[in-house]
Amino acid sequence: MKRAILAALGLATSLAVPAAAEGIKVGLLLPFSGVYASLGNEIETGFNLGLEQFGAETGVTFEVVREDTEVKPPVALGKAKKLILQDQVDVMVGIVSSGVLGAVRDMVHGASVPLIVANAGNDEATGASCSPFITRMSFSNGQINRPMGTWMAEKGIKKVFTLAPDYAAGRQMIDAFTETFTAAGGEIVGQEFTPFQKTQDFGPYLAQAKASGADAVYVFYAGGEAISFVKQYDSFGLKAELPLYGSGFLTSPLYVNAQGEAAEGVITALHYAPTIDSEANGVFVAAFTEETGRAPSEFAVQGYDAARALIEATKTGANDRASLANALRQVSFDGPRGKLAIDPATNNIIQPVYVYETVAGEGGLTQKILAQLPAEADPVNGCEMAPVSN
Amino acid sequence: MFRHNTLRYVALILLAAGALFQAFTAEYFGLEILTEILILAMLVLALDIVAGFGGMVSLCHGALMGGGAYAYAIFTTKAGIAPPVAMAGAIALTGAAAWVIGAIGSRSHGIYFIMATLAFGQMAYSYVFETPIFGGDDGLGGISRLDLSFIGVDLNDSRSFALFCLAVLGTVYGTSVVILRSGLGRSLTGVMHNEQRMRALGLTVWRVKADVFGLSGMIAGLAGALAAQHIMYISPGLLSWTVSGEALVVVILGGLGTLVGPLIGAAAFVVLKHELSSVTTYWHLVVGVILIAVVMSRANGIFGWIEARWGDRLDRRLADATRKTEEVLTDA
Amino acid sequence: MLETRNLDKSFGAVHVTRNVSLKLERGERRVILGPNGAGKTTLFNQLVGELTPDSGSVHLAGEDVTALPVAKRARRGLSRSYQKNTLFDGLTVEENLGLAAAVHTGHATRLWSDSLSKPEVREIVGEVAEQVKLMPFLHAKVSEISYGVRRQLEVGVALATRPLVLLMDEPTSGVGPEMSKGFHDLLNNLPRDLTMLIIEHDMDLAFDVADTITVLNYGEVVFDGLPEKARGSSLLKEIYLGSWENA
Amino acid sequence: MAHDLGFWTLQALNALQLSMLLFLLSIGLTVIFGLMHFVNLAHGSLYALGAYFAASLAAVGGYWMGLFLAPVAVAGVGILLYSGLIKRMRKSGPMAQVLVTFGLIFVLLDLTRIFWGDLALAIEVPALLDGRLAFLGVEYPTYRVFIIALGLAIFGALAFVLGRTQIGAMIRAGVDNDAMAACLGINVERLFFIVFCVGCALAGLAGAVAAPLLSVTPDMGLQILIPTLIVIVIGGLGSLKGAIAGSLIYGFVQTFGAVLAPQLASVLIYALLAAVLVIKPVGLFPAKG
Repeated sequence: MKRAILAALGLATSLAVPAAAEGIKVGLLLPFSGVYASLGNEIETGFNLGLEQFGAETGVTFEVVREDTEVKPPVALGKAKKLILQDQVDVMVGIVSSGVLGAVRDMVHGASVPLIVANAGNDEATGASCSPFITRMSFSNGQINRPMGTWMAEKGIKKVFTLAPDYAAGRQMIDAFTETFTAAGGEIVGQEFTPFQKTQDFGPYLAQAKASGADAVYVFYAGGEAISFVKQYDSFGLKAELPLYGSGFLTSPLYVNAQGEAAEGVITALHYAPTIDSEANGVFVAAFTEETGRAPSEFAVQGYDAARALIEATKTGANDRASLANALRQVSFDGPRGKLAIDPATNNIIQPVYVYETVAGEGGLTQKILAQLPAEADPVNGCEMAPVSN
Repeated sequence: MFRHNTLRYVALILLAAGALFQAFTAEYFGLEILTEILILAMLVLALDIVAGFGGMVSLCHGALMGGGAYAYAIFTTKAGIAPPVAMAGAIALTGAAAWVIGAIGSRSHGIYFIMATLAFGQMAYSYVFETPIFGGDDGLGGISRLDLSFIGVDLNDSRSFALFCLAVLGTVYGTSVVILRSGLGRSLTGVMHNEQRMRALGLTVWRVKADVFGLSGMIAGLAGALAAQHIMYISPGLLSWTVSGEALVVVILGGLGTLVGPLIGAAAFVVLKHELSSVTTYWHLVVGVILIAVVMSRANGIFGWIEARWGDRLDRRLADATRKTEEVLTDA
Repeated sequence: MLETRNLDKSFGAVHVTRNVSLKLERGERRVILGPNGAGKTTLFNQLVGELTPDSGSVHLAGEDVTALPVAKRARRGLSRSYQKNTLFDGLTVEENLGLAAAVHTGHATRLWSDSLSKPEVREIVGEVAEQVKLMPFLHAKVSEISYGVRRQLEVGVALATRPLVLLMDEPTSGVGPEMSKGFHDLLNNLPRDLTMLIIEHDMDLAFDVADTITVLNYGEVVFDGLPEKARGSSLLKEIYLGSWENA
Repeated sequence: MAHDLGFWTLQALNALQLSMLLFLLSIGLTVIFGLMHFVNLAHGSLYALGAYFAASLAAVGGYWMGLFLAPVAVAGVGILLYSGLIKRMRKSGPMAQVLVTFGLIFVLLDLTRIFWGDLALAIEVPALLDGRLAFLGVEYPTYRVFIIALGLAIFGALAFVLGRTQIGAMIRAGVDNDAMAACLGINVERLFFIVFCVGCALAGLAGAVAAPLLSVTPDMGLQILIPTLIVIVIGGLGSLKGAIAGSLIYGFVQTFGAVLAPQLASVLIYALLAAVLVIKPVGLFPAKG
């Protein structure tokens, strides 16, 4: 298989290792158009901020080539090939959608180019189809939902109705929650998956949730769907009788103000909230706010930490594809999110998860942290990795 | 009925020369773009056959191509069928699907036909999007290319693959010309000009439409199977109606019903898209403005415009020259 | 050869065909006369299947074809021309005839060979072009020939399906009297075994070709018989010419 | 899951609410088609523009200002489009017009991105329409009741205008046969212009009404386009009756499909459309026979 891919890349004949220079060429592969354009911009802003902030700590300089994935896996794969073969980048950073990550996975693995994942959370990327070249600095779908099942059960919630868009990420998030929630004695009284990116009116599903006899509703939605969902949930008057919980993308700082009052009181769990009280986060929030005029989101911090991880890796002297891949796997630092490390078994990030409630603050909605749940490594999920040989 | 004139031959030779030059000199990304153009060219040829010569403006050709891509991917990765057989299967499948769509749509005309094809295309899109075996929104990967090592060609090499696609496109073009010049092709043109009369002459009109739509669907399916092999990864976006819309834009930009024009359109569109998207993320805006400008100019696309200006003149001069030569020869 | 039995058709309150029964023998040349709005073209449309009658039946060569669609009736030998030119405008005269001949010979749906290059198609095209005097125009496009020649082609296309029965809807419509005469000579020279039903507006011209005459008025057959009798019929003159003058 | 009557009432209201939103969009599109014989594919983009105008205006002068002025603003865009593009395309045939409006989709989509950015916007529901109403044994969001009422009111008003007024008679004559209408001394060009602007205003109104319910994103126009086209094709192009019937069919099939057969919900509506086209190729209630 690997031979075939290498051959397909034309690498078999031209396995030229990029000339080792003091500069490192970074391919930034993000959506700048399409439904996730705002996420791509947020990550890029964070990434550039990270380079600015920590760039002085390393001797190398970075040259960034950015490519637009348009959130289309085939387009993204074409762009990734271009970055690897034509631009000969040393490392790639980015990838928002899991579909795109799935598409480029074999490619980066086959070409032995290190990739720092700055968003896409599909569990397999650091599970069954993990790669020593793919290091994830964002999150995995299971990771951010698993602790919430236990936490909600401990809070005395017995019956939950779940809702999520019908695609791989939606199912993984809900499955992870369901697993720990039922293990802790909870019961799932109803589960619906709504057509992904085609559902604008959640009315029919909300009526089902209401009729299900649940104590609470647990959902995963993001972007435009999250805005519509939270507003419609509130307009049906469900928030009072049926508290709304979810993974934190539901009330991301990126668009929580579009949800307005409807988002107040929603309790969600995520690996980052801009109100985390730490020095590192203070610095990051201040820098980001100065740049954009608003609080950073989890996407921004993922870009920021991806840049930081890259710089940390170069500090070890890594300067080409293989050495960077090795160094990235051993990165650990204290960032805005708290203490971060890479799990050597899967290359996934290990990070704390924060449970927060969206509340009214001075300048709009803000996040009140209710609990910090300890960092846990994901299960290995069939990941087998050979070390990268230099 | 399709006719070649001098201008069309000249354009074809120039296009082929350009493609060959690119195929032998370009680097990796240039080859990728070339292959993208060649595959899009097959799709727009398929669309031009039905829209330009049969008046059937289809908004499901993207879905047909996507169907071919998915069929090939499923056959090879899930069912373990050998790539050549899988390709044939994918082509047969999309051909059959297109035949049914053509048969059902044969009673509808104009905007209703467009809407009917849109409905079928979107139906396929939704089905693929929501069926787990197709990988949903994430798509399918691990698609392998045809193995031509028995004739010493390694299609995993970008250059070989581009040349292979060029050869396939040449065959498709030749086949299209044969189809359009056949009895069926003539009848199709007759139906486009005057459906009522063709029926009164005893032609089973719906069969002609369905047959041609089926053939066109086979070409779209072939383009899809090649697209799947090219990218080696597919996602439901391939089946979206906007792909069909873009294909239609290419046909119109190039010149509806000229067969050569859409080829030029495909090349222009892909190059424009890549050049613009490297400059701005708002490249759709520019493409939209160009489309509006071309349509408003009332020319039949780029090639139609050239043909209207120089096509006849070129033919007349050539005819004059031939006559003179003949006169000289007979005198002597 | 062609027969209708009690054909009846209404559009809402308008009764366009009233209990029409006609019978054409093989080789018979019948002209249908009648004022504007008498239901002549509507009758044609029912004969070829473009309209479905409310009641009654159509028989072709002894078989009931009432339930058959247009194309199937045509393939059984029923061909028609239209009052308004219904040609393939972008194509040449030869291609127009060729399309019809290809349908008749079964080459119209063949995938790998050009129908126009087939000898049997070429033979029909040549014959028909001779019959309707189109030889000089074979390679001209429809848009390049005169109106009168187009009327000839209109009939030629219908003839090129080699029909048993040829229905012609005012073949001389819009052509001057001089040309009309030539047109009728042309019709008279067609093979004697071809059954023809012709709608004609001008009575005098009708007598040039007709073996028999049918007169329609308000969708009803008011006269059916030999031309000599029609010429003398005062009833006919009153109805036909009366409405003619009023029109 | 067994459900009580209240559940089904709630779902019926949801279906009705979706239908009314689609009706506001489809009526403009279908009458423009009936009169001018072309399908304005950019109709969805005008809906998105309506939502964006409403969001911007609401930020300045509150919800009601957005609701009333957004349709006016979109009608203004309609005037520009009509005099700049559509009018010149009158004689170019339907295909060219469809393509011009397809190009417009691209242009308008990127223009909204340039002016308003990629981030989703939102409008707050005004205090008057906030909260819920209790009736028929269920509690239903007031704003959704408002949408249903507004849709019905517009339907009533249009039925009156088309059926009982002189301009309505002119429009009906134009839909029936525009050459004839011109002969009768109707200024057809002027009629086209008015109908086009009103159609655009209704699309803008639909956008402004939908904005507080959904989120305002650049691709909302593209998302709504296909459902709107399905509505008018099922209903039959050019008729008010067709638009309302198509909207109701779509709303109910979509809503109850999601509840009763979630796996089939999205394929269901396309299958229905295909079935309609097979049985009645011109839709259920076409304007012309």
